Amino acid sequence: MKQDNELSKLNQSHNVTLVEAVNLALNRALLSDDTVVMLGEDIGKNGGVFRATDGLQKAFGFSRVMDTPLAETTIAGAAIGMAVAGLKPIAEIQFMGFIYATVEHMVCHAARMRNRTRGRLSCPMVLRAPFGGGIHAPEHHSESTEAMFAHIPGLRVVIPSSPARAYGLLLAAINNPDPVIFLEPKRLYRAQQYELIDDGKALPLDTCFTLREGHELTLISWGACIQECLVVSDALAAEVSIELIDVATVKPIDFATLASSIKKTGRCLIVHEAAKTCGIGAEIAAYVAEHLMPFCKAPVKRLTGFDTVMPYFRNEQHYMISQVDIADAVRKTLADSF
Amino acid sequence: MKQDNELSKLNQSHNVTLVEAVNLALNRALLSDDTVVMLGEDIGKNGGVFRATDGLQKAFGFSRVMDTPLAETTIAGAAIGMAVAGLKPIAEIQFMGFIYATVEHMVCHAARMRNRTRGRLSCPMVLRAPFGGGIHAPEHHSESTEAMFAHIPGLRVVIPSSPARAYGLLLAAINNPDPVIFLEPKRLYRAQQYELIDDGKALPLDTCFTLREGHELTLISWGACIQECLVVSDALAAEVSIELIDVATVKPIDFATLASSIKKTGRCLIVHEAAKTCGIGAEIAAYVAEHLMPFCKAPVKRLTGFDTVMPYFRNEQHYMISQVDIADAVRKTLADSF
Amino acid sequence: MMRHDLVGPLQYLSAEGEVLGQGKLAKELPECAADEALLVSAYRWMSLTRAFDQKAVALQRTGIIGTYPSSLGQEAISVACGMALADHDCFVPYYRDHGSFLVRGQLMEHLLLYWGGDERGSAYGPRDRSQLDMPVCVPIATQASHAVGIASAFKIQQKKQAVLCTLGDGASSKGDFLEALNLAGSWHLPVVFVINNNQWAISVPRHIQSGAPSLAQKANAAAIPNMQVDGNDFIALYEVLAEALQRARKGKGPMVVEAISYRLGDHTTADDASRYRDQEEVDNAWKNEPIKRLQKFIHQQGFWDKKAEGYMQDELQTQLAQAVQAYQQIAAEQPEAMFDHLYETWPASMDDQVVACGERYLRNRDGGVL
Amino acid sequence: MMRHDLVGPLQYLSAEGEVLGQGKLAKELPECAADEALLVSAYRWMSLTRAFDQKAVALQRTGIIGTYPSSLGQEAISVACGMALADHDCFVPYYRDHGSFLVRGQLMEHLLLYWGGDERGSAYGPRDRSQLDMPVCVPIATQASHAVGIASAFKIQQKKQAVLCTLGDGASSKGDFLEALNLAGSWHLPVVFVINNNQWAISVPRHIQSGAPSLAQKANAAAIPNMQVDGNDFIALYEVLAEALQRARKGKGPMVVEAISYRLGDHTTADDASRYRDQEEVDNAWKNEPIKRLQKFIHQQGFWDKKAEGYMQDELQTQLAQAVQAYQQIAAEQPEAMFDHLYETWPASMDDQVVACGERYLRNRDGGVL
Ligand SMILES: Cc1ncc(C[n+]2csc(CCOP(=O)(O)OP(=O)(O)O)c2C)c(N)n1
Ligand SMILES: Cc1ncc(C[n+]2csc(CCOP(=O)(O)OP(=O)(O)O)c2C)c(N)n1
Ligand SMILES: [Mg+2]
Ligand SMILES: [Mg+2]
Repeated sequence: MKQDNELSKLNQSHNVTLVEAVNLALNRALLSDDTVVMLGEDIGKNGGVFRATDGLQKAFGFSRVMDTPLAETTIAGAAIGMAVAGLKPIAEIQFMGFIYATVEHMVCHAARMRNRTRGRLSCPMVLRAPFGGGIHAPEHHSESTEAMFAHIPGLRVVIPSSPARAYGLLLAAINNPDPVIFLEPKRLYRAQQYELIDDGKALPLDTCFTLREGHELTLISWGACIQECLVVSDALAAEVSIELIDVATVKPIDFATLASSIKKTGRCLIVHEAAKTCGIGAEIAAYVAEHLMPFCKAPVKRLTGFDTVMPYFRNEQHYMISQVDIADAVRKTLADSF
Repeated sequence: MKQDNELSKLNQSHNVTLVEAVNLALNRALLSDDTVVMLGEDIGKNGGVFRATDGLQKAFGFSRVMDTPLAETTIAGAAIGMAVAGLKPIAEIQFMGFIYATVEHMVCHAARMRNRTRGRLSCPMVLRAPFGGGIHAPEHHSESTEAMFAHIPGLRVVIPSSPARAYGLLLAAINNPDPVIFLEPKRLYRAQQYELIDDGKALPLDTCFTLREGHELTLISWGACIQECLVVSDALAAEVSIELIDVATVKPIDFATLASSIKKTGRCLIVHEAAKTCGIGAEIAAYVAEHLMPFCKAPVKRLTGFDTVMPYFRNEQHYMISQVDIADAVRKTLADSF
Repeated sequence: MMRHDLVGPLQYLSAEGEVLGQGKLAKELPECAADEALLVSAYRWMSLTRAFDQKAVALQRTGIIGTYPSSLGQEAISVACGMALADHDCFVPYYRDHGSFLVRGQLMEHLLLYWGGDERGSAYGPRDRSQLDMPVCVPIATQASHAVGIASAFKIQQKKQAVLCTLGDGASSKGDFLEALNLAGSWHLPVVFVINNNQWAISVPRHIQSGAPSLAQKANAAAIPNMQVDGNDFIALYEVLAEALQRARKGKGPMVVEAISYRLGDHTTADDASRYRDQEEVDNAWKNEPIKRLQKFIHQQGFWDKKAEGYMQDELQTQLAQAVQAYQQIAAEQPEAMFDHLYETWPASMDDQVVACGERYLRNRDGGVL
Repeated sequence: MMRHDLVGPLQYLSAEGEVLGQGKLAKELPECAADEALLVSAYRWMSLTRAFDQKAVALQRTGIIGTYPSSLGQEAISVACGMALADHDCFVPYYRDHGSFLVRGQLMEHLLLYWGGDERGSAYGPRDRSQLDMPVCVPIATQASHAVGIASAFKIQQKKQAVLCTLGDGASSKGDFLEALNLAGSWHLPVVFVINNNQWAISVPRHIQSGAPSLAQKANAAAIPNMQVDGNDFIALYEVLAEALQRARKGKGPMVVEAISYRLGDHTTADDASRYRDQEEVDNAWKNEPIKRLQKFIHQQGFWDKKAEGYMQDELQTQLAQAVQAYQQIAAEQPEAMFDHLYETWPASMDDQVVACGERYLRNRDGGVL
């Protein structure tokens, strides 16, 4: 371990953006665990197209931070091999829109290696990808298809929504002995700065984070939409008492936390950018339909992306969900109370 | 067009299994439309590992029924090119467990070609695959991941549950000007024989089929589970009046039919073999939670596969859904009435 | 008469536009080198491509279009592809083929429309509307699979048409391309693959993409004829591509051409190449850039002079100005347009989403209020 | 001393076990051909493999195991792979490598367990428990990606260990393999790919898989040394694989070996090859089968005789009988076992599914009643 590494900012406090928090967590993991390696396109000298891996190859060398040929199938498949062989690979897919070539390996192997061998082999890998829209990007650079992976048994899907959670959840994903798909809301990469202490402390997976307490409506979201949800929760505070929950680990979902909140508030609004049909929102709403109907004071509401291809950026805003849309959905849910 | 084709059994009535109905529909399509072509692994001389394409290469030649190298990515990608170029390709994936290498092409191109070019180009292709468990098959031969594709805007996902619907829906899928994922419940391939007239008549897509009328509980399913649902609906007829609906087109879902039934019965049980989280059942249950709560006389119930890797065949039955399980879920739903 | 025995890339002209090998011109050069009309129009197209790239980069800087991938230094490749194609052939591009699009008759305002984030940029296609050139393809190498599909359609339809598919050096690492080569070889398809080896895949240098000395040799896996060509030498490129396409149309099967070039600009306007490569390397590459080379040659041949150059440059600028104006006059689509071409047969169950889309638009139109 | 200049597959023995080329044995044959212990144990392993295949097919017919892919006729390849591997190397198989598994020290009852539909068949691994041989891989060619990942882990960990990855002729068409070759070449990885070219991919003949005369030449795309070997000639296979693995361990990079064989049986017990290939072709292929060839050679060398043969056959049958008995005594797992190894850190939210699984079991245990 290079303890003398200039990048080491251990236990110091930093004012960082979400993408800088990702960089800190990666640096911390590489420093503290020799078995951690990274692979992906442009993650070396270029530091990733969003600079998430900035400086890491310089600090840890090519054998720890590997630029790959342009081949996502192999990035995922080789990471699986590395994980089986005792490393903890962190593979980067440059944008979620290019993650589809990894599906066969993630579904057939990453998700099954432990089960297939009854624990003889395992696959402690992280597949990172920036996801979501709203950054005026070209075609295929705005995908939110977390639900495709959430449907797959054996995978975990984790999505941070702040620098602190990016840091703590990424460390947790790297330490987790099973495969984790870690999706970073690129719209938030540079949105705000937060104080963060690089203490190497991981946050818990499989747990929701309650960001605002309230008793009239449970507002459920994850990823970039959390920022709009926070604004709306505060702006409407006088009008309605909102409990805002960041699901964070969208597979497996921490239903206990969601259920106790909905039992309390009796109302539930789920907000996500991804297409509606079979999204994570469907699973949460279905859970309510199965287990919480007697507690419901209003219909469950989903405010989601449409079941259409996200428009190119000129009309992208017509697809995206705004604070206004969320506030409107909150009010509608209250108005529709039984 | 080879009108003299020996395979031509036009307008005759046949007593056929589901896989034979698929074969009849493919033969009919190849006969009546020169632009229809097929490609896949082992679909030629061997007639497909399930014989769905039996005799077709002999009758129509290699240029209409093409054996491909072993490369699913290319099977899907080349089919897209053929479709853009004016053919109507029907690509076969040997088992749904091997469909994952096609995801990038189906999501990024098949689903988007029309939208991307504002109608200048389109992608009238069918991607066929046998799916589902219960045939004592090796690892990866029992997948039911229809929800992964149902989540994707621009795709249609169609699943027959009888020889008649296999014939009529496959013809509809082939005629449809957009891409269709056509999943064939292999457990039913040879389950029963039905009278079928090879009249070339397509059935409607985007429409549910109500197989039993009833007023106390709406039983919703698709694919192989429909057979158990039929048995249970009849067996419990004295006990409870079940309305059984075969969703058939699981994307886009015909909610109008489902809603009017649930409004009538006030109870809804969804049965599917696929893993529970973010399955098609979640979308249907979510729809109820959003729009039909006031009509519900009982909680929505999902009886599904578990969120785990399907066990190898020795313990497969512990994962599969039986008539007994369905009957039990029906009774529980009634018992749980508010 | 193509030189398959060749060691190293085929090249006729030096960086200075001098004929290599000094023998009698007629002997040394292929026919096309004597075709004044061809070379002059090639020179015009290459000049237009460069001017268009410069303009597009400027428009991105001022927020009038979005992220843009300049083809600076690779104009000979895209123009040679466009000119070697017959109207009825099919062009399957990636995203750095602006020159080919222009030669194929696509309008500059439509190219700007695409890079300006409007789907209608891909709605018009080439001059020959009957032809189905594919749109820009962003997912790397996936276009190669479509190319073999279209080629096999041509074969099935017994059309004497060929497909030309472009890709980058990075793309040559992706399975889609490698599988497509295998199918092209196995089914003997009328398709020509052109690898624009511009030495970089964003920040990843050529040597990381493959341990092989050439990218053309990837075709050996499928026993497909292949060769390297100097991507800055229009004459060499045109000769090779025209013959490769002719072979394909005649049913003689596929071919792979590696065009050796250099990406003189950033990967896109979103990239900063100075992070990962030395300016010195770029400066050296400038010495081989393709436009100056062809210009000097047509000068020497008496096909071109200062006056013509002056006229042309003015003309290009006028064309560009008009195109930009035309582009800026195209109003955005309605919000609901996102549903118009999703399905040809509309599913009634999606009506409410169209309504919701309209409501969302009205709600947010003027910024909206919480 | 490997013959890279070779035209056609490397072969030392004729189908009749005669030394080709007639010169003095020492001159003609590699060292291993004089290694009595090696050849005798190879012959035993190959004989055991064939006996195991026969038994497994019989067990499938009587419903005691499920669908099974016999390696009939390909025993020399799987046994040579197993014997060339050092304990600390890593074996990355596909699904037709029973011989390799046996040589690596996996128990026959565990192989039967896997093909009997029980995950525990992959739970035990090779003799050297410290080694991480991969389990049977069903999704074609995906194991090639894992192989390069493991090889690069060995390189990063500075272990002098190699990876041997097997695949079929059909698998050589899939992008995973082609991309993996490219990475192996680019990163100079310690991995050896062995293509068991048994001429068929279920019903698809070799010539449809690729237009290339050899499959070994796919490695040319990545500039990886490659050669064809007679897959029925154990001596040739062992020499080549042992040397290739040694090269890899020494950091000299990857290699691709195409072993030319023939699938004498059906693809699996679920297949009926008579639908798509002529018996005559199969009969001819039988003349080249590998076991008889090696047997004749070790006879001639005085390493083996009728008596030894008799002993061995009896011994194999006893071993097999014991293995089948052991397999049949292994009770199925509990229903809830389907959750035991899904996640190492168990998500509480899934508890209710475990309960539901137990209830589903009880409900259906005795057929259940409606
Ligand atoms: C499948 C996929 N992966 C990653 C990307 C992101 N990306 C866009 S361009 C590019 C580099 C392509 O390099 P090359 O093929 O050499 O073409 P060039 O841009 O140099 O012309 C990458 C990695 C993508 N568009 N598609
Ligand atoms: C990705 C994938 N596609 C299809 C299949 C179905 N399948 C199983 S074996 C096989 C043929 C494989 O042939 P080859 O690679 O030559 O190996 P062999 O069985 O001949 O040893 C096919 C198509 C699969 N298992 N995986
Ligand atoms: Mg490049
Ligand atoms: Mg084979």
